[in-house]
Parts: sequence; structure tokens; C-alpha cells
Amino acid sequence: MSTPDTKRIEADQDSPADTTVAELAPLYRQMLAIRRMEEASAKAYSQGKIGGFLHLIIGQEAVCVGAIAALQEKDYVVATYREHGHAYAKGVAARPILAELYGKKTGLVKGLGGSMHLFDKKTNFLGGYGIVGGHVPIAAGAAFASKYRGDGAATLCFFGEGASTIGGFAEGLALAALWKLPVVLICENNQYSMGTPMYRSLAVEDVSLRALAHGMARDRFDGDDVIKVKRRIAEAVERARTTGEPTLVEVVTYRFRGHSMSDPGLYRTKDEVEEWKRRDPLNRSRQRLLDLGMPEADLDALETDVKAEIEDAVKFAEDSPPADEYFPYVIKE
Amino acid sequence: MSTPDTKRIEADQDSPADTTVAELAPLYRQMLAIRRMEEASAKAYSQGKIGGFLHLIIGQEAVCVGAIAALQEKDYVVATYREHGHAYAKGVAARPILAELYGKKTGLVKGLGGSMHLFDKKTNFLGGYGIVGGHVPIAAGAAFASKYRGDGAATLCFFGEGASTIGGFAEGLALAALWKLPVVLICENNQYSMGTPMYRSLAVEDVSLRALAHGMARDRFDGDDVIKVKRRIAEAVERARTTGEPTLVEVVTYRFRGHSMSDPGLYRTKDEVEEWKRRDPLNRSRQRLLDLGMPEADLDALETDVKAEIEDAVKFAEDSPPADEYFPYVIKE
Amino acid sequence: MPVISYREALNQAMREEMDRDPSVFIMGEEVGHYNGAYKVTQGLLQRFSERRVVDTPIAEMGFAGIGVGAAMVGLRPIIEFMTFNFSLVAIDQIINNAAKIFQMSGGQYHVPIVFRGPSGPAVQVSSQHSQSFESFYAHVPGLKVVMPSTAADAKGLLKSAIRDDNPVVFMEGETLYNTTWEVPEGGPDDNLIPIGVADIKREGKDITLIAWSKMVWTCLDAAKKLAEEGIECEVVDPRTLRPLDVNTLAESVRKTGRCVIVEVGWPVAGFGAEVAYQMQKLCMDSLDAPIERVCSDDVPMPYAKNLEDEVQPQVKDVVAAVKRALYLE
Amino acid sequence: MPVISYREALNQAMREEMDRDPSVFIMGEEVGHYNGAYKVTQGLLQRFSERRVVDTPIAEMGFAGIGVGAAMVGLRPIIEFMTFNFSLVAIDQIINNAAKIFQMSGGQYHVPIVFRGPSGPAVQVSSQHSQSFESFYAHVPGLKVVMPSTAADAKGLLKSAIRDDNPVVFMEGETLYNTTWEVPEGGPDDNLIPIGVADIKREGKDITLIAWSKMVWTCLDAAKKLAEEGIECEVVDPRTLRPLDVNTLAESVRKTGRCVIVEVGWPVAGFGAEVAYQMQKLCMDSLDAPIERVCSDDVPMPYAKNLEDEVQPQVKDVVAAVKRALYLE
Ligand SMILES: Cc1ncc(C[n+]2csc(CCOP(=O)(O)OP(=O)(O)O)c2C)c(N)n1
Ligand SMILES: Cc1ncc(C[n+]2csc(CCOP(=O)(O)OP(=O)(O)O)c2C)c(N)n1
Ligand SMILES: [Mg+2]
Ligand SMILES: [Mg+2]
Repeated sequence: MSTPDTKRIEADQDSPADTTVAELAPLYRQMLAIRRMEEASAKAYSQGKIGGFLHLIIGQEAVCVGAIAALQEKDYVVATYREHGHAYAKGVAARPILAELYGKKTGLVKGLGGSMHLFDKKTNFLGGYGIVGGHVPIAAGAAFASKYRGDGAATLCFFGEGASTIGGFAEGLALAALWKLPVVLICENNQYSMGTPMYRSLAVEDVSLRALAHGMARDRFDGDDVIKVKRRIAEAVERARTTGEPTLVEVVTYRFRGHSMSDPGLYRTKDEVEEWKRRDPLNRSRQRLLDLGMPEADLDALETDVKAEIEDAVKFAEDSPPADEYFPYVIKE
Repeated sequence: MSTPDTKRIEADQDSPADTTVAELAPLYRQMLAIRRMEEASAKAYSQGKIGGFLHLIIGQEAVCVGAIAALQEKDYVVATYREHGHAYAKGVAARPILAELYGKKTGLVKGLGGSMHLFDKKTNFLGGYGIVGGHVPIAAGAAFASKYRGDGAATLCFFGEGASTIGGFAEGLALAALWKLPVVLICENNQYSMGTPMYRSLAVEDVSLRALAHGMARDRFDGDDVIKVKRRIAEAVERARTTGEPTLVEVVTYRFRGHSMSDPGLYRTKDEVEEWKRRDPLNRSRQRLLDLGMPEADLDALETDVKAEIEDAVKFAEDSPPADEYFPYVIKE
Repeated sequence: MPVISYREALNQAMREEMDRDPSVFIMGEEVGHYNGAYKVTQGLLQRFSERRVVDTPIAEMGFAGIGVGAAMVGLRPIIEFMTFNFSLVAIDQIINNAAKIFQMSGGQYHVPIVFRGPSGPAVQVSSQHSQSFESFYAHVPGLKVVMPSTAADAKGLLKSAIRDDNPVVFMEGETLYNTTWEVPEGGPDDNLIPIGVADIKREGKDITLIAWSKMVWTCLDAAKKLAEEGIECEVVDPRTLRPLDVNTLAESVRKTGRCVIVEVGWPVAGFGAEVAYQMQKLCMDSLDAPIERVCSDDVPMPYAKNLEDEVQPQVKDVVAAVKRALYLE
Repeated sequence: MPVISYREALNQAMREEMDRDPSVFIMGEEVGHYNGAYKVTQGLLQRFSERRVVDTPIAEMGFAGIGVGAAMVGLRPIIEFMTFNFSLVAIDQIINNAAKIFQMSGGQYHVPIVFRGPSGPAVQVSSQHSQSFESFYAHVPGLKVVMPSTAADAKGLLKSAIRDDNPVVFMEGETLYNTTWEVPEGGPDDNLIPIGVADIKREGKDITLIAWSKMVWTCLDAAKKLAEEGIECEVVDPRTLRPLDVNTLAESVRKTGRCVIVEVGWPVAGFGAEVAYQMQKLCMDSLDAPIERVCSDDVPMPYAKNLEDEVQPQVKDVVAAVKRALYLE
């Protein structure tokens, strides 16, 4: 349902945000690396080298890359089980990520967490969580600590539109608004919660309306243009840093694959998926770089470089020794 | 915080809703009976004849009486631990209510539930619940059943403003909006959650703003005038019955006593309490009846009658045998 | 007798009960259009329409509570948790409302509702998705807790659960859906299995193995192995944890004089502890050895397959425990 | 030694630790301006300001999770639940996040947090407010669970809990706040009581009574009564349920040869079952009688005082169990 307060998504296919090759190229590289990393995981999964649930973010790369590009190192990121890209964008290398998916000792979390639970203290990546909505209060908690210490850090919390109906999200939102916690709640609205389209899970089409209930700042836009995502999230991050106020941001995007590797995604028409693939944020950025005058050759070099990075990471994961201990990680002595 | 969407409470002290003695007198009688019943409970509590938590509704009587006056017998009511008045207004007699508070075998729920857990199947009073927010989904469930059966019944769910931050409320609200369940969610905003004033528990002063997040109908007004409450709730009930749509209604009111008998209520100034006592909904209705031409003598008769009813109920509770069994009420054979 | 899968048995039970009683409906995430995350509700939407097969948003506390409210006024909801790991966000509705309303209302309102879904570890789904909370629900008066191990038990017990006038927590083995078993044919009112009756899955005289859900299969495998060494295990499956059929269990333990309890979950204060308490209390004089317990390691479940296997109770662990109980080591 | 109340002891522990460590803060409903629903945080707001004594709206899941997040990045939150009955709406944060983050992060992030508040039945507060969930939390690896029975234990253990680098579920006896005990004086670093060490509250040779929190007092009263009949009970208080000091418990049971476990909560799969399992396993050869258990009746708590007293374990019930265990009846 659309309401008087619904924030329209401006159709801006032809009006890309101002940028330069210097700014866009590294973000394009990140998105491409994430895409290749996800494809490599999918392949390894089908070969039985990765187990459990594997949730890919292919198609949504511009959201995590653009948003996290607006951050400083000290800022925190909290994400869901669909978080390989977020970890990579925050600065985690492909090697420990893939090794983790392979369940190896060299994995980011020693083979204990797998795909859904990537954590990296060095880059302030506070983790990937598997209980829908349960991580929103955790993000508010990191923001609470920043306010408590006055360290000027902001926290980004990513979640899907399907999470917007659960209590954990509602309580995190209410407390962040009441206490003015420096957190940016980013709804990656990929329009499906597993097999459920938005109209069967939400009474309104605009998730950012949730902010009105708390007099909280809100924003809503599409996630095709990585630079636009960066700019708009930067505004919210700036608000968090300076006024300490939270923002609820909804970014409309689309996942090209099923919910997880075990989901054939039969609930969507081929046309719908094709339509969105035409809007692929990677192609869009690549074209934009060409328009901005980046030589084809440089782009080819960049892509070869990414290919090599991921191949190396896959090899690293394949060759690493299996995970071998878990008792030391139950209770901290 | 007040926002652009905040619904102002119209100051209508001097513009009472149109009514007649025939309509108002019985509602005044109910409010008075509830007031006397609460006073009798307070007395018995101080004498140690009632134990546990005792939450009185003195000062808020116009809300439950006015709202429930808008219902038919088949309609359901779900309430909190502060529900003696709601049970009475739905048609439960003072005798079984007081006997329950006394923990007697003749109590409404056989002495098993006490003050916080009154239930009455005959009048479709679905109960008093002690976990804040936990009863909102239950009310949505009764409404779901009405929709499922098409029985045309509406469900009223009462809760405090303090409940508006908890997940149970948020999820009940979201599902009621999505599925268009015939429920009216009534926030009895008495401005305090135990010792916490609204400004320390809510980011906005207007609880009904929660409805905007779901494109749900909303209303907000003060609860001094029992007829006004009846009229405004009747609109929401009508909406539920005909279109099957839910409404979030906030009624601003005030409790004259502490949160429960054990709370001295030191967090409020004498002036504040006095100011609200001047707005006492009972005095207001009594004066209105006189203005409408009800003879003083009739009012006195009504009041004597109420006095007798409650005295009889107290005696009944005092003389009843103690509760004596609980094993039969764990599992239904 | 037709041999069908545990999944199909559950599906048949729901279909038959929904055919029989229009007040029965199912509600949960992806139960309808998606035919269930584990396909247990396959085809039910087509047969019964969106009115009776209700897809929900992600709001377990909300739809569990909606089920409770609907049950109070006469419907018979089946609430599916995509897995019982997610029941933790709804547990307040189950424990504080569903289990207590019959008592709080002095017997006026009862709550005929089934909370069902997969429980226990699957394969490599990590710590937040690999938990067994049966001891939580079994702890609570006002609830019944059922954990079938075979397709036949699954069907007969789910039908009984749906007809029960009390809240029933029905925990399915996440790794049992594809297992098959002989399931008797018959009309909609045939072959119901009463809640609260244990079943001897294999007879034996030397030692009693007590297990439920997936661990029954582990015990049967261990029993085969041990039989080769001439050790005859009796495998007893309580099937229902609350109410627990202590007599059938105790009879077996008195007969064999030895008892090993096998559970897939964490050891400390797991349901196996309750079984151990009951058996030592009722059979102390007949016990020739302390009661042994085989459980998961006392750790959150790791992701890596090799570690996950190490953590979970395996046939070899049961065999070792049996030998300890028989003083063969 | 000064004799102070259990409430004052908890208050001192928090005050001392907050004085000592600026990263410690307390958060919960009514903990500040109201000085605590049970006045345990009396005076803390005045001393430490709203920055470190944070009143919350009613949103247990939310503020429990905020505590977990704050703990991950270096703070040491004390989260107060007005009562542990309300922890059910936050239990997912405790079990799926607090208890697992150290493991899920491969040891990178730890969660130094204390979840505290009153637990167990008070007086006539009915079924939703009279519950004991220690068996739930004790079941979960990654947590520590502490349940002090005296003011001295409360102070020494709460200080240890606040300094612990792991999530600690600290359950206080709702009816113990006014009880008094000798509490040693000393500096902020003195008299800490290590988590995981049981305490013998009374020595005796004939039988071992194992109990925690309020039931320790019930057992001490029963022991006095029984002493008049010449029966010497040893009362052992584990004080910590996870990790459990099984050795101290087992030593006592081996000495006396008899064991009665007393708990205020429901019997089925209560923590007493775990204690019983451990004792029969470790002491089978020394046991002269089956282990007895005294618990609440297996029902939701009724409101009426007379029924509430019937439901709860009383001194007379402990006395009777002891005599059964001694075959004196
Ligand atoms: C509390 C809870 N309920 C159910 C699930 C199962 N589940 C995992 S992901 C998912 C869908 C989430 O959709 P959305 O929030 O839109 O995120 P997306 O997967 O689209 O990125 C569900 C239902 C869960 N993990 N946690
Ligand atoms: C989940 C939960 N948390 C805390 C409490 C304790 N508690 C009981 S009533 C109350 C205040 C509720 O205030 P409000 O919702 O405004 O209702 P009022 O009492 O003012 O009518 C609190 C905190 C509870 N019962 N349940
Ligand atoms: Mg989505
Ligand atoms: Mg209030």
C-alpha cells in the first residue's frame, strides 16, 4: 500500500551522481571482487566444498559497497547472514572469507561460523547474524558505546525488508530514536523475504515510514548507483557523527539469485529477474567509468587483477588445513 | 518530541459531546461502581486481605467504560493487569471480581489468577495479562478468528503507552495492519510507565504515530468525557466491523494513584496530580447529568445503589470459602 | 504397509485433520506459496486456500500469539516455526500465554494449538541454527511436548496433537524428513497414537538405550553393531517428553539393569537429566551401573563439517557408553 | 563483621565496581530515578549520573541486545531485568547472541555482560510472575549462571560476575532482598568469591541437602528441625549452577550416602535433574538410597496464598523427603 507519506523512488536511471574515475574505480573494483567471490562460493558450494546455508548478494553489491564507502575505519558495521560483501567492503580480504566458507582453520573465524557468521575485529566488522532482526539492538549497542565514550564513531546496521516486521528491529529502532544513538539503519530492500514478496509481508510499500513513528530522520532511494548510495548514506553518517541522531534508510535493490543456494527462486518471473539484471549496478558503474574517460585497457587490467585476487583466495581456501578446535572458544578464560 | 504529524489533543473541556441522561447515566453508574470497587480493593489490600500486585485504574474509568460501551456482546476485550474496570464494563459482576482479588473459591477464576488475570468467557472478556505487550498478538488472534469465521465481531485491545516500545505490540500492530484484522488497539496513555514519564520512554509524544508506519487508521484524544470516548471508539469499531480494518487509538488520561499499591508515586508533583483530579471524569459526568436535567435525587439514589452493590460484593468476597484446587486447571482432559 | 517419508507423514496428518475439521488452519513463514521451507506443507495451500494456509511475515512472537488468541475463541491453529531455533523470540507467548491461559482463566479458556517445526542440528548451519530446546518446553506445566522419531509416529502423534485441547510443542527432526517407515493405512480416525506413550523400538535384555527423535536412529545403529558382539540393547523411545511415560522406561531399565540416555542436544540440564533422575529414583535397586549419558559436546555448534561431527553424538560414542555401562572397558 | 541485607550487598557490589571501572554501567527499567523496582540500585543514579545508570523503556529484547553490542566494543554492562520472568522476551539475545558471539567470532569478540534481577516466586504475584528459569540458562554453553543465597555470596559473586569476561546470568532471590548475613569488610578488590565454587552452608554426616538461592534457607530450617531428632544434614549450596562444582557436591554425597535436592521451581527438567544425574553418576557406589527431589508442584503458580504455599516446597516437605531417603517412613 502506498500512503500520503510514501517516499517516491525517483527514477534516476539517466541522472547518475557526479563523480570521478578516482572515486568510482575503487568502488567498482570492490563490487566486482564481491561478485566474483560470490560466484566462486556458488561454484564451491555446488561442488560440496561449502556446506550449510549460503546466501549470495549478487545484484545488491552497490548497497554495501556504496554505504561502507561513506565510513571511516573506526566506524562499526553490523550485518545479516548475507554479509560476505559487507565484510569485504569493510576491509576483510577474500582469502579469510573464502577459507571460512570452506570451514578451514585459516578462516576468518577459524571455521566456527561459516558463511552466516563473519566477524573481524581489525576492521570493526561486528559480525553477520542469523536471527532476523536480532542484530539491530546489537548495532544500537555499539552506537550506545560510541555515545558513552564520545568516540565519534558511527554504526551502520544492514537488514532486509523482511526484518522490518520483527520485534528486535522495532525495539532497536525505538531505543535508537529515544536515546539519539549514532546509528544508520539500512534496509536493503531486495523485495523478497525468502519466497515472500513485499506485498505479502508489509502493509505499506515504504519501509522508511517506520521512522515517522519515532520522529526519526529517514531516506529512501534505489541502489543501482554506488556513488548515489555513498552520497546519501554519507548524509546519514554525518548526521550520526555530528548530531548523534539515527536515520532509517531504505535502499531498493534486487538479488539476482535465490534466497540461498538451496532456493531455486521459482516465485519470480524470468522477465522480472531479467528486467533487474538490465539494471545491474556493476554494468552501470563500468559504463560510467568509460563515460568518465577511463581507458578500456585500465578496466580490463582492473578486472584481470580482481580475477587473480579471487583465484588466489580460492586456492588459499582449498589448500588450507581443516578447522581443528572449538573448545577454546566457548568461555574466555 | 512533537512532530509535523502529531495529532493535537483538542482542548474540549467546555464542549462536551451531545448525549442524553438515558445514555450517560448508566455509563456514569459503571464508572462510579468501578471507582468504588477499586477503593474497596485498596482498603482490603491495606488490611492484608488482598495480596500480590494490585493496579488500580482510578482516574482512568472513562476510557474502559466509554470504549466498551461502543461494543456488542459478541465483541472481545483483551486487557492488561490493570483490568478490573474493563472486566466490569464488559459485564462481569463486582462479586466474582472482588472474590478473585480475595483469592476465594468463588472468584472469577477460582482464586488462581488474582487481580492481574481476570477472564470471563460468558462476556467474551479474554483476560488480563501481566507481560507488557504480550497480549496484543492475542487480541489480533481473536480478530483473526472473527475474520476467519466472518462472525462480524470486533476486538478491543487495551494497553499502556509504556507498552508501545515493546516487540509484542509492534508485531501485533504490523500483522493486524497487513491482514486487516478487525481489532481496535487502544493505548490508555496515562503518561507514566511505573515511575517513568513519557518523555523518558518515548521519542515522540504521540503514540498514535505508530499507525503511520503501517498506513493504518489512527485517532487520538483525551479521555475525560466518557461519551466522547464512546463516540470515537464507535467509529473505529464500525471500521473494524464493516471494512475489517484495524485502528490505533490513543486516549490521554491519568491515574490518580501509584502504579500499584506498593508504589507511593513520588515521581509526580502534588500539583500535577491535583490538576488532573480537577478533571476527574466522574465529576465531569455527574455535572453533565445535572446539566441535562437529571434530578439530584435520582443521582443520589444511583450512588446509594452503587454503594450497596459494592458493599454486597465485599461481603460476598469476605464470606466466601478460600480457593481450594489448582491441579484440575493445568491440562484440559 | 506403505512405506512413506517422515515429511509425507506429517503432510498427510495435517491434510487429513484439515479435511476433517474446518477450524484447523496452518500459519507460518513460507508455509503456503513456498510449500514450506522444508516442504512439509507441500500442496496444502492449493487444497485449502490462503484462508487456512497463512503465509506470515517474519514475526514469530506475533503469529504465535495470534495462534493463541485464535485458539482461545475456538480455532485450532497449527503454528509452524521455520525451525525451533526461532521459537526463542516467541517463547514468551508459548510459556506465559499458551501454557497458562487454561490455569489463569480458572479453566474457562483452553488453548488447542500446535507449535511445530524442525528441531536440532541440521548440517553445517552453525551455532544459531543448530539447537535443541526440548528441555525448555518440557520444563513447563501446561504444555505437552512430542518428538517423533519415525514417519509412523510422526503421523499418528501429529493427528493426536492437532486434536488435543492443550498446547502441544511438536518438535520434528530436521534431519529426519527424508527418512522412511511403514505407516499403516486407514481412515482419518485410524492409527492415532496417544500422546504420552513410549515405544520400544528394539527389544534387548542387556541394556536399555533411551533416546528420542534422531537419536533413536543412532541408537538402533549402535544396537546393530553391539549385537554383532553379542550385546542385546533395548531401544526405548519415549516419543513424548511431557507427559513422560516413566513406567515403560523404568520397566525396561529394571529388566536390563543398565541405562544409557542419548540426546542430540547439550548435556547440562538437558532432558536426559530428567530421565536419569526418574530412572535412578524408580530403578535404583535394579541398577548394576550408573546411568550413562551421551550428548552433544557442551559447546555452540561449529560450522566446519569435521568439527560438527565431533561435537554430535555418534554411533561410536553410544557403543563406548554401553561398554562403560557394562564394565567392558 | 557487619551484618547487611542481600539488597545492600548487591548495591555495594555494583557501587564498588562502578567506582573502580568507568566502563561498567547499569541499564534497565526503573533502575535510575526510581532507584530500582526492588530498590537494589538505590542511590546509583545520584552517584553516577544518567550516563551510567540508564532508565529504559519497556523493551527487554532491545536493551539486552544493546548491552551485548556495547559489551562487544569494550563496555561492561549490567542489564537488570525487573524480574527474570521478563527475560523470556529477551532470551534470544542472551542465548543466540551473548552466549555465542565469542564462539561465532572465533574468539575475536567477547561479551563481558551481567544480566541480573530477581528470580523465582515472590508472594501472590500469580503464574506469569512466579517462575524460575535457571535450568534454561544453565543449559546453554557460553553462559555462566550464578544464584547466591546470602548477602555475602551475593556481594562477592556479583563483583566476580561484573569482572568476568563472559556473559553471566545472575539470578537473585526475589524474596531474599531483606535477608541479612555477615559480609566481610575490605577494599574494592577484597572478598571476591570465585564463580564455580560451591559452599557448605551447614555440616552434617547423615544426609546431603543440595539447594541454591532461597531453598538454602528452607534447607537450613529443615536441618535445624531434623537435628532435634538427631538427624545431621549437610547443606551444600552450589552458588553457581554453570559451571557446577560437582566435586564438592559429590564429596558430600559420598560422605553421607544420601542426597535430597531442593529447588523452588518446576520439577520436570529442572536444574535439580542435572544435579541428580551427576550425583548418581559420581556416587552410585556410595548411595544408600535413591536421590530424592523436592520441588514446586508441577503447575503454574496459583494466586491464592493458601494454594501458593501448597505449591511451593516447604520445610515440612524437605523433612519428609529426608526421612524417605533415610527409610524412616
Ligand atoms: C527470527 C527468524 N525467523 C526466521 C528466520 C528464517 N529466515 C532467514 S532469512 C529469512 C528471510 C529474510 O528476508 P529479508 O529480511 O528481506 O532479508 P534478505 O534475505 O532478503 O536479505 C528468513 C525468514 C530467521 N533466520 N530468523
Ligand atoms: C515484558 C515486561 N516488562 C516489564 C514488566 C513490568 N511492568 C509491569 S507494568 C509496567 C509499566 C507499564 O506501563 P504502561 O504500559 O504505561 O501501562 P500502565 O501501567 O501505565 O497502565 C512494567 C514496566 C512487565 N510486566 N512485562
Ligand atoms: Mg529481502
Ligand atoms: Mg502508562
